[in-house]
Amino acid sequence: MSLELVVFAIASGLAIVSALAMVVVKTPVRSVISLVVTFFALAVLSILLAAPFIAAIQVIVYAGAILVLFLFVVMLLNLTKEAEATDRRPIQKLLGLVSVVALGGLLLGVTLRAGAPPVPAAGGLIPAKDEIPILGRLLFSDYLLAFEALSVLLLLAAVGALVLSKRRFD
Amino acid sequence: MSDATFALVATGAKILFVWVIALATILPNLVWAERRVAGMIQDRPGPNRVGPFGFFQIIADGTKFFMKESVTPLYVDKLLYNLAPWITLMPGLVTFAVIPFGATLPVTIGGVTREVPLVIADVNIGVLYIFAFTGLGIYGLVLAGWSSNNKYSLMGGLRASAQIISYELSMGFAAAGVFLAAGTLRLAGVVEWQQAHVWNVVPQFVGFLVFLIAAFAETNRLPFDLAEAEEELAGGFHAEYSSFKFGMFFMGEYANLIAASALMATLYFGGWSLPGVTFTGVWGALASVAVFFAKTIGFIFLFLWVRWTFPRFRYDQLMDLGWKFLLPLSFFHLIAVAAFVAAK
Amino acid sequence: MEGAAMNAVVPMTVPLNAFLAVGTILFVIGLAGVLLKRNALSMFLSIELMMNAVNLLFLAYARMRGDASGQMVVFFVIAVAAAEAAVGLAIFVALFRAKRTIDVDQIASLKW
Amino acid sequence: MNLPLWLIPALPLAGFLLNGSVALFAGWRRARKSTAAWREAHPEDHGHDGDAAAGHGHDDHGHDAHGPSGPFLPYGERLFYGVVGVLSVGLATVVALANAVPYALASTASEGGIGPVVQSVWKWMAAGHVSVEMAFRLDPLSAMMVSFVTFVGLLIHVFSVGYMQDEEGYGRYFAYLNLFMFAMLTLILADSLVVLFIGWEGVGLCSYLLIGYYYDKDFAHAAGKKAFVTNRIGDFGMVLGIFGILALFGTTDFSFVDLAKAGAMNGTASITVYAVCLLLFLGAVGKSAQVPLYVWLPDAMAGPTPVSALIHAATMVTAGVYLVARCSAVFVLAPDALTLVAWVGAGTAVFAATIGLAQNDIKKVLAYSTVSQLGYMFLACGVGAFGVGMFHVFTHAFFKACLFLGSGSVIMAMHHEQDMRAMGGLAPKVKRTYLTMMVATVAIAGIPPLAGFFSKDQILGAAFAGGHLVLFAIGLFTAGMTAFYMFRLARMTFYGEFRGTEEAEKHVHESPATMTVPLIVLAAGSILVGFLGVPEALGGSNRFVSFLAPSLATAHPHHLSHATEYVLMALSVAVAAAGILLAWRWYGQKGATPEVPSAAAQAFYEKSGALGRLVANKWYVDEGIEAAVLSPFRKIGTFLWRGFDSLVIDGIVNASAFLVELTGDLVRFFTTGNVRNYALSFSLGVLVLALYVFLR
Repeated sequence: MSLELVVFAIASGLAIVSALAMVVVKTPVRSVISLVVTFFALAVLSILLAAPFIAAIQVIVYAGAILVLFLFVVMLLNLTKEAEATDRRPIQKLLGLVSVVALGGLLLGVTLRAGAPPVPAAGGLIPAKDEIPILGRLLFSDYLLAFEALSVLLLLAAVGALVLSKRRFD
Repeated sequence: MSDATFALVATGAKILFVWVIALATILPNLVWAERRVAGMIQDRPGPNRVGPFGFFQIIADGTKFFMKESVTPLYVDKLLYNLAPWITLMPGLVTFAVIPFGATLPVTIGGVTREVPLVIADVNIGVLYIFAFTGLGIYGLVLAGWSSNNKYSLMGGLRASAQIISYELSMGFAAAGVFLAAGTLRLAGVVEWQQAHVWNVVPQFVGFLVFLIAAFAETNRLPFDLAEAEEELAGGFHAEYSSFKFGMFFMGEYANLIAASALMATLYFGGWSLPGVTFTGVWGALASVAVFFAKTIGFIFLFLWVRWTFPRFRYDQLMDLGWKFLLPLSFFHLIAVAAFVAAK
Repeated sequence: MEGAAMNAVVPMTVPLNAFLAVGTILFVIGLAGVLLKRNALSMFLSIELMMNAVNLLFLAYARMRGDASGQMVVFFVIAVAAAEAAVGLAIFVALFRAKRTIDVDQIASLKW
Repeated sequence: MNLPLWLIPALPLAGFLLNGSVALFAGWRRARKSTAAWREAHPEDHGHDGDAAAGHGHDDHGHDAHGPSGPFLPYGERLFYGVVGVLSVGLATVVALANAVPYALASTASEGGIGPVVQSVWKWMAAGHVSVEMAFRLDPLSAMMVSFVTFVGLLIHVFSVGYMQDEEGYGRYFAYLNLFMFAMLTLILADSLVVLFIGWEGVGLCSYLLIGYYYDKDFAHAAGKKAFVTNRIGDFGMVLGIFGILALFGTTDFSFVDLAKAGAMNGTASITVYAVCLLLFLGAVGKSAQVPLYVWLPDAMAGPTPVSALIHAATMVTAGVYLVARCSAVFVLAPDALTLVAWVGAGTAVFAATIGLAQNDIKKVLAYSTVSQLGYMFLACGVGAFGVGMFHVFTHAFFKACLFLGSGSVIMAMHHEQDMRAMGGLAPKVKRTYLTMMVATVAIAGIPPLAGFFSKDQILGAAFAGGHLVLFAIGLFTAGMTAFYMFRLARMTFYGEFRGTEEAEKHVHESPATMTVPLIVLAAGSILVGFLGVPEALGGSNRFVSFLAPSLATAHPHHLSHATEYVLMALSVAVAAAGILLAWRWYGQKGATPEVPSAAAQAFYEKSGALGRLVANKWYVDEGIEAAVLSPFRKIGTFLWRGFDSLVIDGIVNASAFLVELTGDLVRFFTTGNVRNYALSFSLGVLVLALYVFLR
């Protein structure tokens, strides 16, 4: 049993357990923290998949920024616990569970039956010793247009968030 | 001894050295040093009763942290309340994994000589790794503030995290200049580049200033310690902590301080290198380690010095400084560096 | 950390299908969260989880094909998620101001 | 010296930015100051009633200082704009010549020329398999274009320093002119159609801005808009043509020329080649003012005269010819499209020449002459003699720029009088202008050995040799008309008696040296540049055309025996001489009045009947467009609004709204307003789709 397998087992177990916790717990803050743990475990999995850069970005952006934002909002809105009132929509719950189980089973079956993975293409780009230059070149050549579009999107999101959170509209 | 076994042993030895020996030596001594420096600056003796130069004050303080009653308030969120100090401690500690603390050390075992780079993990995402963990460190403060179920604590936690998020941007942009110049995200690569060319502080002095100021804010040190401003917040995010858990916040702060100092020494002052000196052989490697720690301790002293000389900022001033001055400044600095690199 | 980074260039000992399975499971958990939680914020968190599950699949497929484009897509997903989170949370804050709740069962004005 | 090509367009761009920002800032300060002065002069507006008289005195004083009589701007500011404008273009000229001259020498020295120099500055964009480099290209064609564009452009900048000195928008003018140079040089030096299109649109924009330079005058901005809109029609074709090239060859950089020569196209649908050629030609027609899109060019004379010389005679309007020559390898794949080019060119040549016969505005004559000469160039391209067409572009730039600048000098001498009927007998008063303009007039008329003779004669020769006898006849006829209207212009302006008011006669004056020196240089050019392309029949080797040959598809399509060529030359000179003689006899005689400048012409006009009236009224083209295009469109628009839109469209809309309402009533039971329900249906839908996909 290789070290890699051990790391994989621990990280994926942690990811699944904390993801479940995220759904199950009733306190929003704990939900957020569980998700942070999930993301951290996912970052470890990403490193196993030869994507340390993506792993770092994922932790910085998701765990370090987005989820902190969530936490802020939770605190700002003072959401302590979900209302304990009984769920008045049992059918919704039932159908939802059915849908989850069916879709989950289907997807799982499909991915697991995908067969042996194809051998990585000879001279393929990754895995590489240092993949950051490769990603950089891709970003500014093949994905340049997407990159520009993305920058506009981020600007719009910033403006949108500002406008939405304004108290009064003059 | 096979290569794999050797690598494992070497890594273990490096981990042992960095975390157990180096940190365990510096960290408690800092407590003492801070008091002594404070006394020096304010023209008073500082601790001088317990042992020579009050040196055993460390033991007295440590004992106090452990022996006091650990009070857990009634309405706190117990899980998160207990988790928060650990999270705070983490980023300061893990940062050292990627900081190179010396030149390569030749080790001869059984007639085979192997070069051991004196860095625990020479990863290609070095700086991103550090920023990732710094980002995670925010959770400690926010959670401590929130789980304490106390409005002052919450305010302190929010202040701390907002402050860290704000200054992380400037810090990142300033650091990006360094990596742009070196052409790699590996910290060891940055040190090698500085050894081959020039210390980054010379061409990127503006970047260094931004980084320095941001480092003060990131470590929640005066003049930016708004999160624990006693006069306003009755202690800030750790108001409800006592005894050992409070001690962990304390240690976390010091660990962060040491990490920031080491990082600045590495990014801007050539790390373990000295201009015009090549460190070879076992003694060379040890000398380079000494150089690195000397630089780090120099920065630590700067932190202490500033703490006892500057008054605290107001919160709006802090935010203005971060967003309206440092961030644009770091932008322009980065653009200038990029233009320079592109022109070369 | 070092072991993992070095492993990047050596062949995998973990079957890639295992990564696909983990990704799919996380996706399904996220889906369950969206369908079953009543707190809008929690639903949003679940959506983030779903996205990250898909990211994992992308990375796994990128590894299989030896093509860095998969990582590039993840990069874009992360950036778009940042934009989406900012706007989404702003919407929740605005919603909360108006309705004093973000329980989606009580916010149902989009009906006849 | 090794100067990069990108400097050539970059220098004028820098000049534009500098001049533009300084002019903006200075204008803003002036406006603020005058507002402050006005406030001070009108204290009553602030509620003070007392000091009104003193205030008005102050105001009047201000008027005297900035009266329309003297230069509007302080000397220092004008000097700055002028120096920046001229210097940036001057440096660009130096760089251009430093690149083009060694290249031309090396190319002519080696057998078959040397390959193009392509310098990529940066990768502009990449989307899928299409990538566009910001690259510049130096090959015979662009070397030729860049050298005369920068040179003539420089002269016109110098000329403008004097001509525009009384204008308020001096800085704006030079900024626009520099921007134009930037765009034009980008157009010429571009290595791909997409980069060329930057320049293409850029020159269009500058043309619009400069035509509308006197933006407070209605006719000026109307003319600008007309030019812009007309050009858009052409540009529409141009864009589609670029896409077509992309579809045909998979690339937009000019390597497609070699692909076309090798016949390497994606697929072999010849109909696509035709479509691409016609679309590109549509772009060329718009930019180069050919029938039917020529209407904007005469109106473009609303701009300052140096602008007319630079943009609407020497450089921009030849961009269409340049485009056709550039894509010549594609055009020869579609012979019928090429024939269309020839016919459009010939038609434009004769059509515009006839209109030019009857114009009285000195600039309008030159404008129609330009349209007509552009027609010649397209005629040359259309019969396959691309090199000859470009040769005419080259020579035309010199003598037409000289003519326009000369007319500018005359207009300035006449204090902004442009009607030739009010001129006459100016020769002794504006001697240098007169002499230089006469040189250019003789050159355009096609009298040997001046420049116009060589190029025009080779066009006619190419048409004849290609077996296009009708086209040849049209060209010959047009040559006669050209000689006639140009000498009509010269006679009406410089000979005979002065027909304006006595007051005006007293003020006629020669222009300053900044204006006459460019004129002299251009006149010298009109004499000399023709010798670059002396045909073989006259003992030359036609170096010009053989230099261009590597860039073009077929430079020497046909060969004539020397005897035939001599006959053709004699014929064209004779026709031109006849035109000159007629003009000499009819115009500039004693007894001419402003109403009837020539009794003989008047008599001829009265005899000619309907045809004469048509010509005199520019064939009623503008009115025709109004009646045939605009008015029907307005009627159709009204009908669509009243009849179609309110009844049919609104009916459909109302009906669909009703339908939606009905459906809504039915399905609103599913619309619970609960987000979770929506999410559920969404996921159930995904489930069904997934089942369909995977279990199919």
